[in-house]
Amino acid sequence: MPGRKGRDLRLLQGNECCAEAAILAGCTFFAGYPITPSTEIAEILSEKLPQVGGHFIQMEDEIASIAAVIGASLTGAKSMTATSGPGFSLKQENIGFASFTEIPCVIVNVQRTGPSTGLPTAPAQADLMQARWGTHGDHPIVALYPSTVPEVFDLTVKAFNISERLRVPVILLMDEVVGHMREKVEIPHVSDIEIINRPRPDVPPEKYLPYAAGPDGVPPMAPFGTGYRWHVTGLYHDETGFPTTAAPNADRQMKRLYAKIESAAEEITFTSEESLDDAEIVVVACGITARSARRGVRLARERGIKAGMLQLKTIWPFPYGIIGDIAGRVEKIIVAEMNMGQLIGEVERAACGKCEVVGYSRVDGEPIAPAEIVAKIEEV
Amino acid sequence: MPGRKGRDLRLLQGNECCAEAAILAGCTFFAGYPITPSTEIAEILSEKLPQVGGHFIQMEDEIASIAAVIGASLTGAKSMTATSGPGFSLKQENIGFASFTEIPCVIVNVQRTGPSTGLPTAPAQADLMQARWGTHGDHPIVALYPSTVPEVFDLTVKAFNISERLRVPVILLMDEVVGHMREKVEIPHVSDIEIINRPRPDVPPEKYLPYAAGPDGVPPMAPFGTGYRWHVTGLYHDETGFPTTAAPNADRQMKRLYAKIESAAEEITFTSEESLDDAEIVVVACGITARSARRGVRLARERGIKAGMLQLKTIWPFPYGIIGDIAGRVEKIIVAEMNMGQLIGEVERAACGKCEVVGYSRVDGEPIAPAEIVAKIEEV
Amino acid sequence: MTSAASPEVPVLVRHEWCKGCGICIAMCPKKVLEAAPDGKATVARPEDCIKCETCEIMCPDFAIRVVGGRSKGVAEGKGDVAGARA
Amino acid sequence: MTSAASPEVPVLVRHEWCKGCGICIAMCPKKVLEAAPDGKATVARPEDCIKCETCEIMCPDFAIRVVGGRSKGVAEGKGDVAGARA
Amino acid sequence: MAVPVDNYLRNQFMPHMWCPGCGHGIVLGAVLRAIGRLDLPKDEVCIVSGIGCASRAPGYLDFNTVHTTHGRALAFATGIKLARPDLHVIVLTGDGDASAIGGNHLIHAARRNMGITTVMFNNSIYGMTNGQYSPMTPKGRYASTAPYGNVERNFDMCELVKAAGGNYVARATTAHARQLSNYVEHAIQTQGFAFVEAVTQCPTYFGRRNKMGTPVDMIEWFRKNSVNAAAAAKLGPEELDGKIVVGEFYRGDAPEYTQVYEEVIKRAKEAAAR
Amino acid sequence: MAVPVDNYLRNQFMPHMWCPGCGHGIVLGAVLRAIGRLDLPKDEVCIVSGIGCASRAPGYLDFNTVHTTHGRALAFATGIKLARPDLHVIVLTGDGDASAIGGNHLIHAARRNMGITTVMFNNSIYGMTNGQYSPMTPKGRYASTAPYGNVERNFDMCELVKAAGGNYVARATTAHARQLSNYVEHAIQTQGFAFVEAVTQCPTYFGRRNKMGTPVDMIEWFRKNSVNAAAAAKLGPEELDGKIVVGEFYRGDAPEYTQVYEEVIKRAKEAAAR
Amino acid sequence: MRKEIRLSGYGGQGLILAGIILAEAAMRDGYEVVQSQSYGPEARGGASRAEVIISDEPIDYPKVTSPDVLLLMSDQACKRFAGSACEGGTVIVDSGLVTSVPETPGIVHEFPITDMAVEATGRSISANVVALGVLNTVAGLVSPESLKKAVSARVPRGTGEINLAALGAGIAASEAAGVG
Amino acid sequence: MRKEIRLSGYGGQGLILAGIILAEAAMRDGYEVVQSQSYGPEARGGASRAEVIISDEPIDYPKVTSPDVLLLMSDQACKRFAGSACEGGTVIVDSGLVTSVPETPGIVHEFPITDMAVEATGRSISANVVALGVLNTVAGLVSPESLKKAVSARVPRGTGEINLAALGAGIAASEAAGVG
Ligand SMILES: Cc1ncc(C[n+]2csc(CCOP(=O)(O)OP(=O)(O)O)c2C)c(N)n1
Ligand SMILES: Cc1ncc(C[n+]2csc(CCOP(=O)(O)OP(=O)(O)O)c2C)c(N)n1
Ligand code: SF4
Ligand code: SF4
Ligand code: SF4
Ligand code: SF4
Ligand code: SF4
Ligand code: SF4
Ligand SMILES: [Mg+2]
Ligand SMILES: [Mg+2]
Repeated sequence: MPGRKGRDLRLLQGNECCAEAAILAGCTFFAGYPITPSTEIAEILSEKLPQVGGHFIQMEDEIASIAAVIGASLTGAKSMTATSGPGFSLKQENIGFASFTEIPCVIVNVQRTGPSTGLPTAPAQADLMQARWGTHGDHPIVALYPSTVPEVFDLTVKAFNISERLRVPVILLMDEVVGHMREKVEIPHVSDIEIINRPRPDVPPEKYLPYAAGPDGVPPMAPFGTGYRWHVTGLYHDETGFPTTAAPNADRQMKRLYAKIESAAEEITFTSEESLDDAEIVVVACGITARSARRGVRLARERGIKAGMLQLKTIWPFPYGIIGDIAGRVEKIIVAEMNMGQLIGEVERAACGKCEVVGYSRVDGEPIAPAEIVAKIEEV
Repeated sequence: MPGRKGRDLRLLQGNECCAEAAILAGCTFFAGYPITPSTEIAEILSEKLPQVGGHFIQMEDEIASIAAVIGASLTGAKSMTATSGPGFSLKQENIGFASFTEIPCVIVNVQRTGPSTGLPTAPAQADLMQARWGTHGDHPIVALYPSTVPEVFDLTVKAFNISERLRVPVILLMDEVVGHMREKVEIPHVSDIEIINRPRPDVPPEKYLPYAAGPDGVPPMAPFGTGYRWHVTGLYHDETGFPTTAAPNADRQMKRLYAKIESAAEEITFTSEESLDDAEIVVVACGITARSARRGVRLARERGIKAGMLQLKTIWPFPYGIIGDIAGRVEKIIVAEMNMGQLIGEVERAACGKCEVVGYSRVDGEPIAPAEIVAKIEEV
Repeated sequence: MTSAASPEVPVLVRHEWCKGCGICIAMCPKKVLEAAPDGKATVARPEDCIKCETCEIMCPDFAIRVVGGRSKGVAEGKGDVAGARA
Repeated sequence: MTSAASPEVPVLVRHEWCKGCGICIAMCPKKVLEAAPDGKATVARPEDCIKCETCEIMCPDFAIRVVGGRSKGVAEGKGDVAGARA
Repeated sequence: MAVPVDNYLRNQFMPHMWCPGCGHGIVLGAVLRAIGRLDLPKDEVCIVSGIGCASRAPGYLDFNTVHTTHGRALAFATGIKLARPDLHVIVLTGDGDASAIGGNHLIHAARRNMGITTVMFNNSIYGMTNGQYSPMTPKGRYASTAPYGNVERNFDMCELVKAAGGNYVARATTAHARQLSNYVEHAIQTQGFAFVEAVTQCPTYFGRRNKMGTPVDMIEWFRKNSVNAAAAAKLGPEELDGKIVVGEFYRGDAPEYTQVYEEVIKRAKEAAAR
Repeated sequence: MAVPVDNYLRNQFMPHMWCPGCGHGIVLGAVLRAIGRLDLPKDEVCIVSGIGCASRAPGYLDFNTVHTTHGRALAFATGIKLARPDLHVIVLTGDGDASAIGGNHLIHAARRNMGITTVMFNNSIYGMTNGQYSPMTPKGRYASTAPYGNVERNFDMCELVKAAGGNYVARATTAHARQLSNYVEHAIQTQGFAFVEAVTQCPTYFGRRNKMGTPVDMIEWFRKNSVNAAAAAKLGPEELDGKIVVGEFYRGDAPEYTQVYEEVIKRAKEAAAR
Repeated sequence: MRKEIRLSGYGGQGLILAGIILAEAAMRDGYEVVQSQSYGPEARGGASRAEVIISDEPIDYPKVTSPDVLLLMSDQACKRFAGSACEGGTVIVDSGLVTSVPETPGIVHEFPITDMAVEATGRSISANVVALGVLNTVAGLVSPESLKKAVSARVPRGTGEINLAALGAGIAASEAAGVG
Repeated sequence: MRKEIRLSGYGGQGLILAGIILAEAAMRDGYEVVQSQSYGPEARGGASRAEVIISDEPIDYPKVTSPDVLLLMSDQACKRFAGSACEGGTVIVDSGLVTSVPETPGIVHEFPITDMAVEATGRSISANVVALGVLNTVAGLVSPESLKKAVSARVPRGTGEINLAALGAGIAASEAAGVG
């Protein structure tokens, strides 16, 4: 259904857009377990994936879903699952496995108000820290966070690309509001979408060291069943992929995992800003809150306040540097978020006392409105 | 086996001591699933609990274990489970349930080197952040962290007391080294152990509002089967315990949950220090690392360096205030930990730029030795 | 609070609880019940009621009570719905 | 690498893999095998071997290979261990 | 003395949240009538559920009630029962809750023979999340995640629970509300693990997707497509295809878990005394 | 052409980590001989395991191998099989891995009839964690968490998998290593879900705790206490008490999941083309 | 320009689809648009609602707070939302379903929408599209052509004719009432 | 004073129990003490090890780095740990089990410990306690009385006699060898 000027303009729900983007990004496998407010992603992919020869399966729970996703990814399939808070908690053990064994996959968490069952259809932004720290042990992770349906498209594609490029699980955090609302999206032609595939070995099987990384820290990955017989384990392992308990190896392995993300940090950090240049008060926000922050900042400017805003589209790795820079040149940072204060901890850390950091939280299942932002800007 | 001077001196393994302390603290119910390096706790309790008329059950997995523990706690039994990283990840969803429904319980996590299966018998301190953020949604939690077997005794008892007093799940983080080593412990006489029991209603059943809290934010709890028929749900609920989606209630409920911990923060924050008074360089550490830090600081003092150390026995709520104070009067803080840098984030946040904060990490499955601490002190 | 005010009515319908699903109406072996304009159940032919309690047992909304039913709201017995209708 | 150097020995024991569990020794129907002083298996009576492959199939450590066994290391057939011993 | 059903409802929350014609209310009524006939004291009854439409039941019931996490009701119930063996612990659960995410807890509770009565409200669909297929959705049926028809077979949950070790196993539909209630009564009377599958209608999702008509039509469909166990025994697999077999399938007499555990306590105390 | 077992080992990691006399090696040998007889190309075999002593097997095998998380092997395997239906996916798992934490994935893989061969190394104990009881530990046996004797009954896993929908179900012990290998061969040949329970000895924990003597004694014990399925059919429950029934119990012909899913793809493509 | 539209009634009336159609029409007209809807318990049994925001600049805050246009298709919807209309806003009421209209800051227009649907198409289910016709004619939100295209694109296969008839009926009635 | 003791051999020799007994004896003597042991794969098959630290002040760092006293009861243990002894430390070797002692900074004392156990008690399993007798006599760590009490308190029920005999044999042999 092309819109005017021949562009493919569509009115899509956030969840629907995520499903469409996944397919365009090359996703051919989805395993999931229904949960509000993410279910539409599964529903749409149950219809669309087999249309492109891909596979959809509804597993017995979320643990099995992420496991099946990792399994499928081992065969070379770009794989995804989608869930919400309770399911995200259940997936944590295997997210750690994927992170540690460096199996690409995308995990969508359309957040709802927690904890526990909480308010299943109300929005919250309270899984931010869990996205980083939900599984046991040190582990690298990447998390992206759209605020509009077009951003859902963009960041879903990027999630797959980053996951493949760095062999790391990428978490797409979404707000219930974004997942469930419909907006205008321009779907690019498939040939205009940049697609990155996981690095493949360029050596014959006998020479293949599945965990020997190049300078970017990312080892090439051979799909199962293509002649490269390798071993995958959640135990500490060396370049061969086989387990070892040697202390120096453990140190090397863990540090490489962190370094591969660190060295790519710049290329995977996405932000968007509004009137930052001369701002004295800066609002930092993500997701749906960033929209209100943007409007709030404009309204504040109208009232003569030098306000600005920074939207974080990449939450992990956290852009400490960018925020540290801003902290060095503004008077105040307001962190607006729909939780009891999660982002603010990271912002405070980044600001390192260089400016005042104040929080504005809302935890009643309602999004923060622009007027609240304005009021907060005026108050501080 | 009384030691000299009639004291009950025992040589106990950390895990053994935890089990003994649990029984003395009044624990009558344990449900668990074996996992190295925590299993001895279950093994010992499988023997000892029925001896005191309590109940031990080995469940089919960790999810079921924490569920059974919460169920038992509903009947009034002081209940506990013990696990390690992978199991801790699996328990997260139900820890959130316990936190949100305010059901007392103690969860021991004897940490091993993660992520995933990692190095199952090697120590690490890399579940610190997970203990705070492992489940979805905002939620209150308390986490204690012993560094010696006598501290295991002390903090296990405190874990039960805090859990009962505040109706909050308390996590006891242990290091593999502490769980598995034997030390001398003086077991107090049972009558010398302070025991706190959950608040019980002082109104008749018809007047009972299960989630109406007094000024300390903690609502009284009636055991199931004692004439008070109430409803427990992981949905947002009001004072009656029944679900409601009303936004003002959600706000009130969540803020009370945080406030009840906050208002008790002082009484549940335990630290131990060494030569802090005139220190210019302070090492912050917990668990097994705190022992080396203590020795390292003494050695540094011998070399004329004004070093000091702060051991955190309470990790969550994090003692931002205490560390902020220290940061204000020292030159440098060294955060020593067996992970890629977790505590340091909180310390940096607390220090807020008032002093330099540097990290010393070890991630190879070996504990940090005193000499390393000295070297780091000398280096910075 | 019920659609039947007079004491001789054998079946009480709690109007605020009834969702108008029509199950009782269809299952009553004696066609005692009918749908009101709002779709909810009303007792149209009280005189035909045999107090079989089928309506009470089959109402998903606890909206029907057979007055002086044999089993005082804890109906037991053999035979499925088909039996009761037969 | 094997305890049997001479070609006529019917059974090879991989000494470095053998853990001396004694299963092969006990299960051999012809008592061909014996424990060496270190507990590991050795071929004591090669001439008695009937190449039934029981030792190979029963070794938990893949430490035994019957030279020219019927089934080339993929033994199949009916009968349990008892059968082989009978 | 039998206690009427109304006495067990938290009337202030009625009408309940279930859709018009949803069979869950019929099943719940059957459960309450069984409790009423057995005249269980309210304080000694504990109702545990997971998450789903069915699992919302406890909120409406005037007992000790817990609405836990999805699939985990039986694990919570196990803790409750073991810590308080004198309570009547009844788990009300949906087919997704019990057979999908909660399948493991179900077979283990059965294996342990925990003294818990489980009533599975089987509407062959995830109702609460708007109609995805469940492990109880028959092959070929449509659901929001089975737009081309479900490719998976459903469990025969009664067989499974029996194989796992349960002491009582029965199935009825909302078209058999009286039997259903009797089965629940027998289940509660069972020493050990008891399981009743209640086949029920979700007109909103399962019914609508599969063009099954009104709630009344669905009940009629159950009635017409049910075969009782005795009759079923004489039929071949083809004849049984698509049929719902109803009846009491198994009664065992293995000892109940908490009673066996009392033995452990006795032995342990003796050992400690030595 | 049959391929000898050695060819499938990653010899550089031998000797393996299993204790002297541990039956896991015998079971693994039986599996490898079956693969060898079927002459499956190494690149087309994928071995998946969970966590435990048994689950360390894949590390020693020269196939596509994955050592996943505890209990989840079948869920990972499901993803592999569905994404690459042409691979021979074989799950090697322990009794704890498969029947405790992994019980749900097992029954669901069976219900879906995923084309996966599962070999459960049943040593009636959690070996890797030093000897706690498992859902397969017989009642009355001792374990580190059952100091007064185990109060729980064990699953009859073959019954359970059959009830859940598996297409092939068999059991043998290390005393029946040849049959065992044949059963695994039949399992691999099965279209759909196939399950082989391999009863095996853990001399280190189960044997020692229960005073069962040497590994040889344990194998002898298996032999003496086994009854084949045909003979068992003629015995009553008392006579069978404490016995191990060995044999092939079930062969079904329900269609395999990934083949059915191919149909979905066909239908979906048609629908999309419309 | 930012217009907030709220469509409310009970589940099963198809108001969410109506919201989508309206949003899509606005998109076809080149506007920025956000459509959202109620989930949660209210979607089952209680008042259901769909919301559309139409604007000529990017829409930051995607929630409707005081709708310029309000459709009320049940008593419950009236009770809950009548007061939410903005001062002088357009309030369309299905007079066949609503027994009494509570106070509202908006200007009320009553149409027997469901009855009109039955009359025009023989099926009450097309009341949602009738309502769209009425509402758009009264409030002048999008071009009639785009609305027609959006109806055709979004209604279930095979119901295009019927729904276009419904739309026409709604437009005609409101034009006839002189409020268009 | 801080003494580090490492006992090493193979699984099944009871060296962990020996470590516990030694630690408990030290505790009875009023010392601070930490006992730990190897877990992990090495505990199964490979070299097993138990460690004790005895000190008269609180023990901060609980790991043994260069043991003052080292017991070696297998070739594998020798290979892995012989080099770890501290300069001039006491190294006790079971000469019946160890075929060759690698280089070590410590001073080696050879005793046929397991053979002595068989001789004294008829059971090789009591070699661990024989070793304790030898080691304590040679290195003078704890009082013999405390050691005896600790043996009685910790060995399995019904094996007290045998184990005290084993302890006595170890003490006697090392005294006889003049290294006590
Ligand atoms: C861990 C987790 N996963 C998923 C969900 C979402 N969810 C809620 S209810 C439900 C299914 C309910 O189906 P069923 O148990 O059959 O009950 P019904 O609604 O049909 O009565 C699901 C998947 C959840 N709440 N928690
Ligand atoms: C989530 C999780 N829980 C617990 C463990 C600890 N664990 C490792 S193996 C194992 C049991 C293994 O038993 P089984 O599967 O029977 O294998 P065996 O060792 O007996 O061969 C357990 C409980 C773990 N690794 N992960
Ligand atoms: S009791 Fe029986 S006859 Fe009377 S109204 Fe109810 S169903 Fe009809
Ligand atoms: S069955 Fe109940 S809810 Fe349905 S119409 Fe009758 S009284 Fe009303
Ligand atoms: S092949 Fe048979 S006879 Fe020969 S050594 Fe092996 S078991 Fe004995
Ligand atoms: S069976 Fe194997 S490991 Fe055991 S003794 Fe024989 S060769 Fe050695
Ligand atoms: S969605 Fe289905 S199961 Fe849920 S209440 Fe409605 S009819 Fe019942
Ligand atoms: S512990 Fe048991 S199962 Fe594990 S390797 Fe040793 S004998 Fe085998
Ligand atoms: Mg259901
Ligand atoms: Mg096992």
